[in-house]
Amino acid sequence: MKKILNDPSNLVPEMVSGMVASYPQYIRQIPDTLAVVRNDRAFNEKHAPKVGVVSGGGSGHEPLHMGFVGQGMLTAAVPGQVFTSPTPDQIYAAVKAADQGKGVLLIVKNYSGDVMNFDMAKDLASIDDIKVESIVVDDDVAVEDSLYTQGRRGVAGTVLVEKIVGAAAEAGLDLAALVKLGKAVIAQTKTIGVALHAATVPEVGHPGFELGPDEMEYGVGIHNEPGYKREKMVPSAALAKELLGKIGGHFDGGVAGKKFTVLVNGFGATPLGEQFVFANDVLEQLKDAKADVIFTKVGNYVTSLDMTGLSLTLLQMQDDQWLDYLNAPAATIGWGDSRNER
Amino acid sequence: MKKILNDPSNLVPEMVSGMVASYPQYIRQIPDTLAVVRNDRAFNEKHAPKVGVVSGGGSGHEPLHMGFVGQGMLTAAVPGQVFTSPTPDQIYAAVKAADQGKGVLLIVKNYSGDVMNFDMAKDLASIDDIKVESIVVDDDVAVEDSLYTQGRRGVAGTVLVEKIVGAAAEAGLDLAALVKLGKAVIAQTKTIGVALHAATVPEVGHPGFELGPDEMEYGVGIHNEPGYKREKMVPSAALAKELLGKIGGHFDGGVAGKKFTVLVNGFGATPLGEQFVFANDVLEQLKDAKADVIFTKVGNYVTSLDMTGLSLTLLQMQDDQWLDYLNAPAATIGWGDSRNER
Amino acid sequence: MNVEQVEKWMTLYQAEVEKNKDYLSQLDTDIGDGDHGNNMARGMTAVADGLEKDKPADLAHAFQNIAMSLISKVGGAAGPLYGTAFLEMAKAAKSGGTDIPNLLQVAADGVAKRGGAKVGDKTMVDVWEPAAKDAQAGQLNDANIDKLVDATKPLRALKGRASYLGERSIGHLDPGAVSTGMLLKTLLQATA
Amino acid sequence: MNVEQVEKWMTLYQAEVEKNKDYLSQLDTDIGDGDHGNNMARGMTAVADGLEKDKPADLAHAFQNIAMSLISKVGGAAGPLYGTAFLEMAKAAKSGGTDIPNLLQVAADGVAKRGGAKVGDKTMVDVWEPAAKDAQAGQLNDANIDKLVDATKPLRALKGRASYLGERSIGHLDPGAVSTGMLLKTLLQATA
Ligand SMILES: Nc1ncnc2c1ncn2[C@@H]1O[C@H](COP(=O)(O)OP(=O)(O)O)[C@@H](O)[C@H]1O
Ligand SMILES: Nc1ncnc2c1ncn2[C@@H]1O[C@H](COP(=O)(O)OP(=O)(O)O)[C@@H](O)[C@H]1O
Ligand SMILES: [Mg+2]
Ligand SMILES: [Mg+2]
Ligand SMILES: [Mg+2]
Ligand SMILES: [Mg+2]
Repeated sequence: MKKILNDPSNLVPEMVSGMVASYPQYIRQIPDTLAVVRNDRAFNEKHAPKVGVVSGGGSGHEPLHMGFVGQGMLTAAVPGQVFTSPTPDQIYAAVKAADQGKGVLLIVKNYSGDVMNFDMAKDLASIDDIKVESIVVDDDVAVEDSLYTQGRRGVAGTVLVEKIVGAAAEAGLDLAALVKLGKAVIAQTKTIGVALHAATVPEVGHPGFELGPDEMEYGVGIHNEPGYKREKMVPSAALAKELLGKIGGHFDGGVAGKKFTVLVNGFGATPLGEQFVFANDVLEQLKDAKADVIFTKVGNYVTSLDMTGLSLTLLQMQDDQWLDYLNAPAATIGWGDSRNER
Repeated sequence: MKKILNDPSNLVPEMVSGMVASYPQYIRQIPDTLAVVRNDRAFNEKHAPKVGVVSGGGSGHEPLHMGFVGQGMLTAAVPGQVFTSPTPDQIYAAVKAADQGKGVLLIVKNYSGDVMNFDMAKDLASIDDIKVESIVVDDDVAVEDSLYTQGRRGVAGTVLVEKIVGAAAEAGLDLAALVKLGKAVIAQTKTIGVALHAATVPEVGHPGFELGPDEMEYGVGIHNEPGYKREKMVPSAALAKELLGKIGGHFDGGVAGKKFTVLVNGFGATPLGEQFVFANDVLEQLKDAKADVIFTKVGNYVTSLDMTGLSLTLLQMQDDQWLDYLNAPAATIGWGDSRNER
Repeated sequence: MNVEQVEKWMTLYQAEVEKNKDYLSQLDTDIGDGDHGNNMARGMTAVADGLEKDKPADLAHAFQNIAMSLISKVGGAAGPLYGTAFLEMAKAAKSGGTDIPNLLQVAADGVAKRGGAKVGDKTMVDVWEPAAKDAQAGQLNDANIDKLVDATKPLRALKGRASYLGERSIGHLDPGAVSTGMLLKTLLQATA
Repeated sequence: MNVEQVEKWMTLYQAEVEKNKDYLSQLDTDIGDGDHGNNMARGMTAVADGLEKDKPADLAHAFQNIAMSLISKVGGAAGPLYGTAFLEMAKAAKSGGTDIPNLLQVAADGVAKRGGAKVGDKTMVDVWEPAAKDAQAGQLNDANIDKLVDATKPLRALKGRASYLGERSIGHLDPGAVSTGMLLKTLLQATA
């Protein structure tokens, strides 16, 4: 394992400290925690109270979630250890820091650990009379869904949910409206990922699984969870076809004539150039399928340490307002420039 | 070699096509070339003519340069083949597309090939009476400089030059003033890089050099150029000390009491979390050295395909105006949010 | 149960977890994300520190102290689950229910409720629930515990991270069931 | 020289470059960025296409045609350098200087000017300049060309990408010198 680190078990605190030291215009650390909260003037000086939006989860997915804290997106974020859900006390501290008297919305990725820890934090906050609601992102269609199972994982689509809900909170929507919006967006968000090389958790020291020199894992999770099949590498266009086929099947009646946001998300060690080659194939094929792509993002948003690979997310844009929320300004480390009007 | 590509020799055209298809709000392709030019309304409708700022170079360093085209930064960018300078005809086309009647500034990285190809493009443009000037970025202090040699390479510091000069052009500075500003900024920009794993050029198919499982190459270039020494891996804090020592020596009288911009730049396969751990060490050590860091960027800006490693850039901020230029808005794919006021 | 027994229990369990850290993480690598051993080891170090720093006056406070360490240091799924188990035992102890069968039953119910899992879902609930019943029947012993743990192997996971594997989760022990088995065996040792 | 000879020259050189593509890139891997073989092969394919598509009427246009292909397809350092060489030969041919010694001299001067390199800087100039002199002295032959190419080996590079290596560039052939040697040898074959 070759990594630029000091003590691997100290990765998270040092990373958080590096983030707040590098970008104090966006975030600061909540005392006695690893969590971060907005540090801009509008927030610090309580210009106009809004619903707080808080997310979090295991570390190793940077810029998610801390890189999306800032005016127009998340109010606070809570990192756990690498690939390990944060604990309720940390989440609770973030909820308290994010609350402006209008309640707090938790954006949780659908993993047992995350769901339980966020639930316990909600219990803690209820004692302080902070209104807390949560929505659970489960966009990974590589996984079978059923009433009797855990359901689908939350993966790269989370960043789109955070952007839309964050912008809506900034626009002044109340807690109930945000819950409704978040659930509607999640229902239209479908992701699937592929790995060329698994991630190495620093404290483990070797990749989570081994792939042959010409193999690819289809449907991989963002914590090295195995996917639905392992096959020989195919060219980018064939990969785009496979993933679009899998995802498209989850939109009733297919993709034709519908409006979409497309997210091509690098897993951490995939060059941006390759991501654009893949995006090119995806956008061409969607055009051929008569789908209407109205917003696109390509880059590393929800990573998996040093995993090589990428995921494709389609979000069916059921409401014109959603595009406005995607295009609204967001002063964060990771979302990028927001003047995305076409 | 595992890469998400179709035909490796087609990487650049497909990547360019993916970029313009994904982000038409920022860029469009110049017909019959691989070059891209601004596509925003202010530019297309010729709201207020400014000096055009054009850069380019071999591909494989994305988001550099095409990811920095947009209002407030570059006017056009010209990609060559992977790690190969673009040709004069392509650069000339970009100059013509970028010219708004106020002349064009070329930002060139200091490689023989780039310098010669941009020079030939300048000759071509002179026939059309377009005023063209160029500045050459040579920030890589891993390389010895001397009057009799090629001098230093242009590496990650290029993005800071492009941001400052691009913002100044947007602010209305004329060509002569931009040349002066660019040269002043370049003189204060010092970078040094380290690799944990070399990059694999798709058409070559194997890494440019091999490092042992615990080795690091100090002073590596962004095209697999070997550096000044190869040694055992050290912790992040020791690495920060080594690089700061090397770079700091290039500022007369050291870093104490001076204002700096710090850029920690990932080479393509280095997780953002590790970059922040390293940034944390750098910022702590600079604080201990009584240097005053007034602007920081951490992320993948000038990559080297799938190289693992990072570079550190220090830019001594000799003029308060430079910070305003860094903080000015830039509507691009790669620079990120610009509301960086502290 | 009394405070001394609880302390002995935790000392034995911490040693057991430390010894089996890599084994637990390996089980979790096969059908999860490979961190269960590290999570539990980190948690038990915190438990030992917590009991050291803040000597518990009574059984309820001992359990509460342990619960807080687990909840705030383990993270992942195991943190809230084990944390809830000890929190429920703290509540029961407070209201006087300090006998082991009763404690195990409230703990098992708490775990099942927190995780929403039923027996047969291939989680630690597969050990907690029947073990509590065994205890009530005076049948809680190492052999029975091993049986419960081993019984998770042929199951298909329906809850937790392993459920994402579907069919592929079959044929592996559930890591949380294994660490629960260890917890119960060290309980027997500490109270023997 | 005449148009037929130029076409034959380019055909021979393309074959030679194609045959030695990996060798040239390997030389460039040692002290550069490993693309010289690919650059030259891409360029010579374009040269062949260009001569095919637009049959040159005279020597000046043949050289111009070749120069444009090289300039617009090779990129890197080699593109402008070889492109300039042929552009200068085109200019000379236009004003009637079609003898080989004269053509090589203007080409060599053009390369040196474009790159700002002098003999001894460990670049292709180390072959171009003395080879032009050899031609004027009627001494241009394979043995002398090889000598010039080999002489780049012990030098320390002062221009081009290899210069970033400093001392470490010593002991390697310069890739551009090697490809220039091939260009000159195939010229001899084509005009023999
Ligand atoms: N919903 C659930 N109900 C009960 N137990 C669960 C549930 N989800 C997970 N578990 C238990 O937690 C164990 C995994 O714990 P751990 O690896 O520490 O957490 P994580 O899965 O978050 O990495 C599983 O082996 C299983 O026994
Ligand atoms: N400034 C220069 N003057 C003359 N020749 C040069 C100069 N720079 C590079 N060269 C030649 O170009 C060759 C490298 O060409 P190539 O690998 O195609 O370009 P690049 O270095 O841009 O990758 C070198 O071996 C050298 O002979
Ligand atoms: Mg985990
Ligand atoms: Mg090159
Ligand atoms: Mg786990
Ligand atoms: Mg080269």
